[in-house]
Amino acid sequence: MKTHPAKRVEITIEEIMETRLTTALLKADVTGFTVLPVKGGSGRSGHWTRAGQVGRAGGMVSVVCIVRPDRLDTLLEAAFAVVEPHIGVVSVTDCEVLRAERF
Amino acid sequence: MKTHPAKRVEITIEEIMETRLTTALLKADVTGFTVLPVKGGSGRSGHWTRAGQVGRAGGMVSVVCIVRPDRLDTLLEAAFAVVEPHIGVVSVTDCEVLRAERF
Amino acid sequence: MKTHPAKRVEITIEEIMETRLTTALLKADVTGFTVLPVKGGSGRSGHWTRAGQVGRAGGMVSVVCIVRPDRLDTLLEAAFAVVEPHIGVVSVTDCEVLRAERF
Amino acid sequence: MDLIDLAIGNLTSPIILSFALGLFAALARSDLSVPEAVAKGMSIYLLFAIGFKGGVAVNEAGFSATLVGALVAGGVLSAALPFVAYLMLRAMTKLSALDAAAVAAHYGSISIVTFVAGTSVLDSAGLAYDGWMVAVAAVMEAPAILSALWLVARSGAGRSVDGDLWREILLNGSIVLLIGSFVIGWITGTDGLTRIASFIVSPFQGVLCLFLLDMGLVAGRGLRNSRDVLRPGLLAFGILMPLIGAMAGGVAGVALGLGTGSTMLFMVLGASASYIAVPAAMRVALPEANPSIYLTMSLGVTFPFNLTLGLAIYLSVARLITGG
Amino acid sequence: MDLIDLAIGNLTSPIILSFALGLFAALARSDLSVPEAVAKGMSIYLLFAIGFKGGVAVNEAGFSATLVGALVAGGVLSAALPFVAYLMLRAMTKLSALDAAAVAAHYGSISIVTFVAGTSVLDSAGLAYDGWMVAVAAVMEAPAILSALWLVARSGAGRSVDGDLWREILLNGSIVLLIGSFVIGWITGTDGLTRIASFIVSPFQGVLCLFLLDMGLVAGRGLRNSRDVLRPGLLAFGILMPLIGAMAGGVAGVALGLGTGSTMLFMVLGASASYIAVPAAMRVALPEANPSIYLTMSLGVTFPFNLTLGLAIYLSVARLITGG
Amino acid sequence: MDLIDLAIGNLTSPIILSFALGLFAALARSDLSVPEAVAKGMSIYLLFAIGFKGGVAVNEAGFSATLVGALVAGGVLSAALPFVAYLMLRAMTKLSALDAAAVAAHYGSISIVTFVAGTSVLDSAGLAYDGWMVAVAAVMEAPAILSALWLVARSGAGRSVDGDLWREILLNGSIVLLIGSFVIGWITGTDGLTRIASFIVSPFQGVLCLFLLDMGLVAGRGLRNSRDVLRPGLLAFGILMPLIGAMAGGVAGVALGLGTGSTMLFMVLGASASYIAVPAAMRVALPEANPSIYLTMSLGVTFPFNLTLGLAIYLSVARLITGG
Ligand SMILES: Nc1ncnc2c1ncn2[C@@H]1O[C@H](COP(=O)(O)O)[C@@H](O)[C@H]1O
Ligand SMILES: Nc1ncnc2c1ncn2[C@@H]1O[C@H](COP(=O)(O)O)[C@@H](O)[C@H]1O
Ligand SMILES: Nc1ncnc2c1ncn2[C@@H]1O[C@H](COP(=O)(O)O)[C@@H](O)[C@H]1O
Ligand code: NA
Ligand code: NA
Ligand code: NA
Repeated sequence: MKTHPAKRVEITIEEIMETRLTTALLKADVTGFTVLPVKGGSGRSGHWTRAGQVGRAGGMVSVVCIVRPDRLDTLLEAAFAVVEPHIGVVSVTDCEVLRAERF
Repeated sequence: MKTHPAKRVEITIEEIMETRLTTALLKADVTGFTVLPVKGGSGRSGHWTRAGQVGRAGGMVSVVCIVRPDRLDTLLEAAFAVVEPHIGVVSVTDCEVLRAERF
Repeated sequence: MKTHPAKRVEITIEEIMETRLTTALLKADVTGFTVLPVKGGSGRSGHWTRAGQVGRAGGMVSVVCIVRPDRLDTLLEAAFAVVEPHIGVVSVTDCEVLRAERF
Repeated sequence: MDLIDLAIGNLTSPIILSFALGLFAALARSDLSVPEAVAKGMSIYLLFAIGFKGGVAVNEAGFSATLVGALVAGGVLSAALPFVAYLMLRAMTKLSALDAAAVAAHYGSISIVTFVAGTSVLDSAGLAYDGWMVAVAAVMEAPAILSALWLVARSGAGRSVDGDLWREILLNGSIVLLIGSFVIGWITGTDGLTRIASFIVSPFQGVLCLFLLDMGLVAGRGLRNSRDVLRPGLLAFGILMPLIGAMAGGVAGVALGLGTGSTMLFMVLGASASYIAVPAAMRVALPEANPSIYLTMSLGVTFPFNLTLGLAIYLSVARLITGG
Repeated sequence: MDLIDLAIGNLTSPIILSFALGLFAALARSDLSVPEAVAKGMSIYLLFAIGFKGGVAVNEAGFSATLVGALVAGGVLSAALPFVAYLMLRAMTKLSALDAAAVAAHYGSISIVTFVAGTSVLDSAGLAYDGWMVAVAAVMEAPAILSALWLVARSGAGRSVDGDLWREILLNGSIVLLIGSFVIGWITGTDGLTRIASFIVSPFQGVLCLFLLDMGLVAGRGLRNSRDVLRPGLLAFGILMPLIGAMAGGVAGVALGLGTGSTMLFMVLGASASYIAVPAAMRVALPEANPSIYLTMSLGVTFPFNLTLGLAIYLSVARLITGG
Repeated sequence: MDLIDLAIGNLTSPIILSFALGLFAALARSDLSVPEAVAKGMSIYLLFAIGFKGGVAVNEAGFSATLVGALVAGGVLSAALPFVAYLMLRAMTKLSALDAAAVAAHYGSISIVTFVAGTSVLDSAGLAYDGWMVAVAAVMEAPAILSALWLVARSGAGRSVDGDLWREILLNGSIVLLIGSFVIGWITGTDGLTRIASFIVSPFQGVLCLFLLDMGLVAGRGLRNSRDVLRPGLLAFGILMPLIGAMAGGVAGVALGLGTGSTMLFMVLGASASYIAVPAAMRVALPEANPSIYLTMSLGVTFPFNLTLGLAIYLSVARLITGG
């Protein structure tokens, strides 16, 4: 089938920062994204798991955005401003999408 | 280690369509996939979150299929037939897999 | 923005093997990873869903590791030793990351 | 006076205040939220309890011709109301035929939580009602969907209802659980009830509070995200339609010779709009319809209206027309 | 007659009907489902409650030599039954040695929900049982796993049991919670029970209903996905083996001089097959064994059999052999 | 003797033993775990119940000047304690200014579960307390955060508190739920309580047991992962600081002329350290501070100390200083 090149950006960030990140994305006109729950993980700030946690301080979420290649830089700048002082990981992958008109 | 090229297809679709999609995939002989829960998201049809939702109308899931490159088109066609009138996103990434005989 | 090449490894493995896998990763000095919950899936060992399950025998998790390209082989070897006799899928994608010093 | 007293009594009950708290928290953008799994767990509990208790009541009171009449009347009401709603929507709003049909389906069907809140108002007022009204509720879930699909099919849009969709509509989780627990209650009767009463009877009102807290949160979040949907015409429909549905339910109740309590519940069923079964069916069958319209109408407008003012009105009217 | 009455009484109890509802919903492919977190929450509740009540009973009745004897007998039974099961499976079915050993492990171990359902049948019948039978249940969880691993090791397959696996087997969540709450109940006694009785005693049967609804859903889904696994030989084994296990449990009960209630529970423990602890252990230790075989057997065949017919049979037999 | 008896009585209560069980299971690396959704559900239940009951008590006892005084005193205490904590941390440990301020915020704020455990100790001792102490608890959640941010701002680090952060602090879920249900209880009074008492009163202690089991699991997991954080200086602080906070609370209680029960609760509020609201605020406002330090201190050291020994000490002292 006919596919179109795009970029898949995956931002793993603290759950408490989720709204700030998505607000920043929407402000930068990145209106399409999907938020995945995260069960646990490990990084420089140690090992953690969501099990039994009541508070929101301990968790992360993974925000996946698929964008047209020419929108990538806007997205990364918006995301970076939020993520910068925080823990979290931003990765970008090349991908192909169906229905390019949606992006 | 020895790896083999494959395609990673990620289909984000409404939860109510999950069974229809997976049935279509199985019918097209795509028997390997993993379904990830989705917490929330945003798109042309607005912003949503799973929090506190009782019904299934409001949510999405993300179906990840890894297939041999030559099976990609079959997969996309099967998926597209289900996704087409619905909201949702289909993306394809090149990847490498271990244990190619499994795909 | 300035990005740096890296590898995104996604290991879908039985939930009961999660600790063994992450222990193996940490031993191989792969200290950064994120564990995503999985809702269901299908493979050669059949179709399954997490819904209503009390035990841990039935589920899987998806472990995502982003590593510097030169660390890939160490990671794959560590992961493979755990995954090998088990069901599960390992895939590797090229990606770009911000803040390369973190990896 | 009676009506105002009733309304105030209702508005200051823990369950309505819990709903208000949720609504406030969401509108004030507090991060308060009930986990999805807990909300679903509470909904399973409520459906199981309400179904079971209904079944036990039938076991005790026995099967009656009125029950059959009520089931038929419920089915007819559910199938008919979408036509009324559709015509009103086309007249009062600018919704497309598709969106109008989708919204109409919700108003023919029912909201089981509104029903439960209605029984709770009756309990406070010391009024009895027939246990099998819960079976009427179950019967009213689906027919409205078919009417709406027929409305759409007539206009050439929409997709055909395949076997899978039929199954999804008729065997959706809440119908199966409600009817299933009704049957279990029917079979086991008072004996069965005694064994699990301290689970399904005593804590019921409390669970309902927390569930309504969650409904308030979800409704508030929906309203925040869909403010622009709420044009005056739609808003007026969202308040007028339940009154019409209640009237129809009241007529059915009186025609069947039901008591005040059951007549009031029939009005509540007519007045309430689905927010679980129908939205899911619409997503599958009418993917082109805009979900934020029908969800906002059902959960953001009509549900709060019924809960806060509607229930008091319906009870007053039911008393009037049944002489209760 | 007694047996048939018992069976009918059992079959029409809310808990069994709830299980049947779940089974029906899953087989009819309804979308009814209990969230994983809620199912786990209920299982934690049930383990905590049953363990606690058992501990309180021991606190009251005091420690006895019989208790020690029962613990030992339970351990031996759990370790021995897999050998019987293995031989039967090799004779009756075409399972490989590996798969046979994996299935056998499940039948030596126990299902705590079956145990709980057994106590519920006893309660209905007005029969007492020793509180510490729950400790026997805990003791019987693990030994069967070791027997199965030994069976596999003998044939050269399988992997060695490392420290991690030992810990996982002996400290798995349900054992720790069951024994832990047993000890808490033992320490706090009736005083402690009074404080939390309206949480762990009164709503217990009701929670059990919803939990069994979920078990029915899971079992039904499993059966749908694994129909082809169910060859006649396996099916026969799934019904024969619990009867043999029950017999062994009954012999232990009589030998120890237990009362009718406790003897019946010993039979239930012998008859029941694990569906939580053992499957997890098998996945780690015998990854090459086919999970759909052992899960289908344990949850899809033996669990429903025990629940519906088994319990009534075991109670009748227990009455007979203890003269109760 | 009194103190020792109290301590033993407390240590052998089901709730403390449940906490100990969780701690043991986590430290022994059992896979026992409570799903996140269930833990959150229980926390919503506890907040709702405790708030509601407090409101009902105020409805009955009426509004009093003492209540206002207590609210003010609570706010001042919460704002002041972080300064004490900060100075102590800088003197006793090698924490950076940033980390010290973050930890200090936790100790000015409060832990509602410790408060609830305190009321449970009072109930066992047959001592009354003022229902509005729960409002004092709510008031004490946030001021400490502002003090800590001020401490950081003074040293030039940290970020400015924007509107979003203000809202997150003041409208965080637990504050909204606690105050909201307090208001609901206040409005509905004993009438409302009667309707939901079998949900929010009777099962309360039991839910608290399971919740503390989970807290034990989480605390134990935290301790395992952050052993290296626990230098002697920090450990000493984690035990000394609650005693100082309790003292301050006790002074406030006596100054306001509160009874023994309320004074003890004021001490508990002073002594307890936040583990929900403050950590979340710190993550947003002071992302450079090390979370494992403040979480380990609050949940791993001070919470267990308060629960096991602290409560008994505070009650003894409260009796002494109020002559109760
Ligand atoms: N290399 C990585 N790959 C995947 N996820 C990571 C990686 N590094 C960190 N993370 C995630 O980000 C969280 C915070 O990382 P850190 O800031 O390194 O503590 C971790 O707990 C993981 O969930
Ligand atoms: N560009 C995108 N990247 C990632 N997820 C998306 C994107 N667009 C849409 N989605 C997901 O698909 C859902 C429906 O999208 P839409 O059809 O645009 O409303 C959204 O709520 C998101 O979860
Ligand atoms: N090709 C695939 N793509 C994505 N996930 C897969 C694939 N194959 C298997 N899986 C996942 O791995 C699990 C076990 O696979 P299997 O070992 O083939 O039974 C499945 O239930 C899926 O969750
Ligand atoms: Na209606
Ligand atoms: Na057994
Ligand atoms: Na404090």
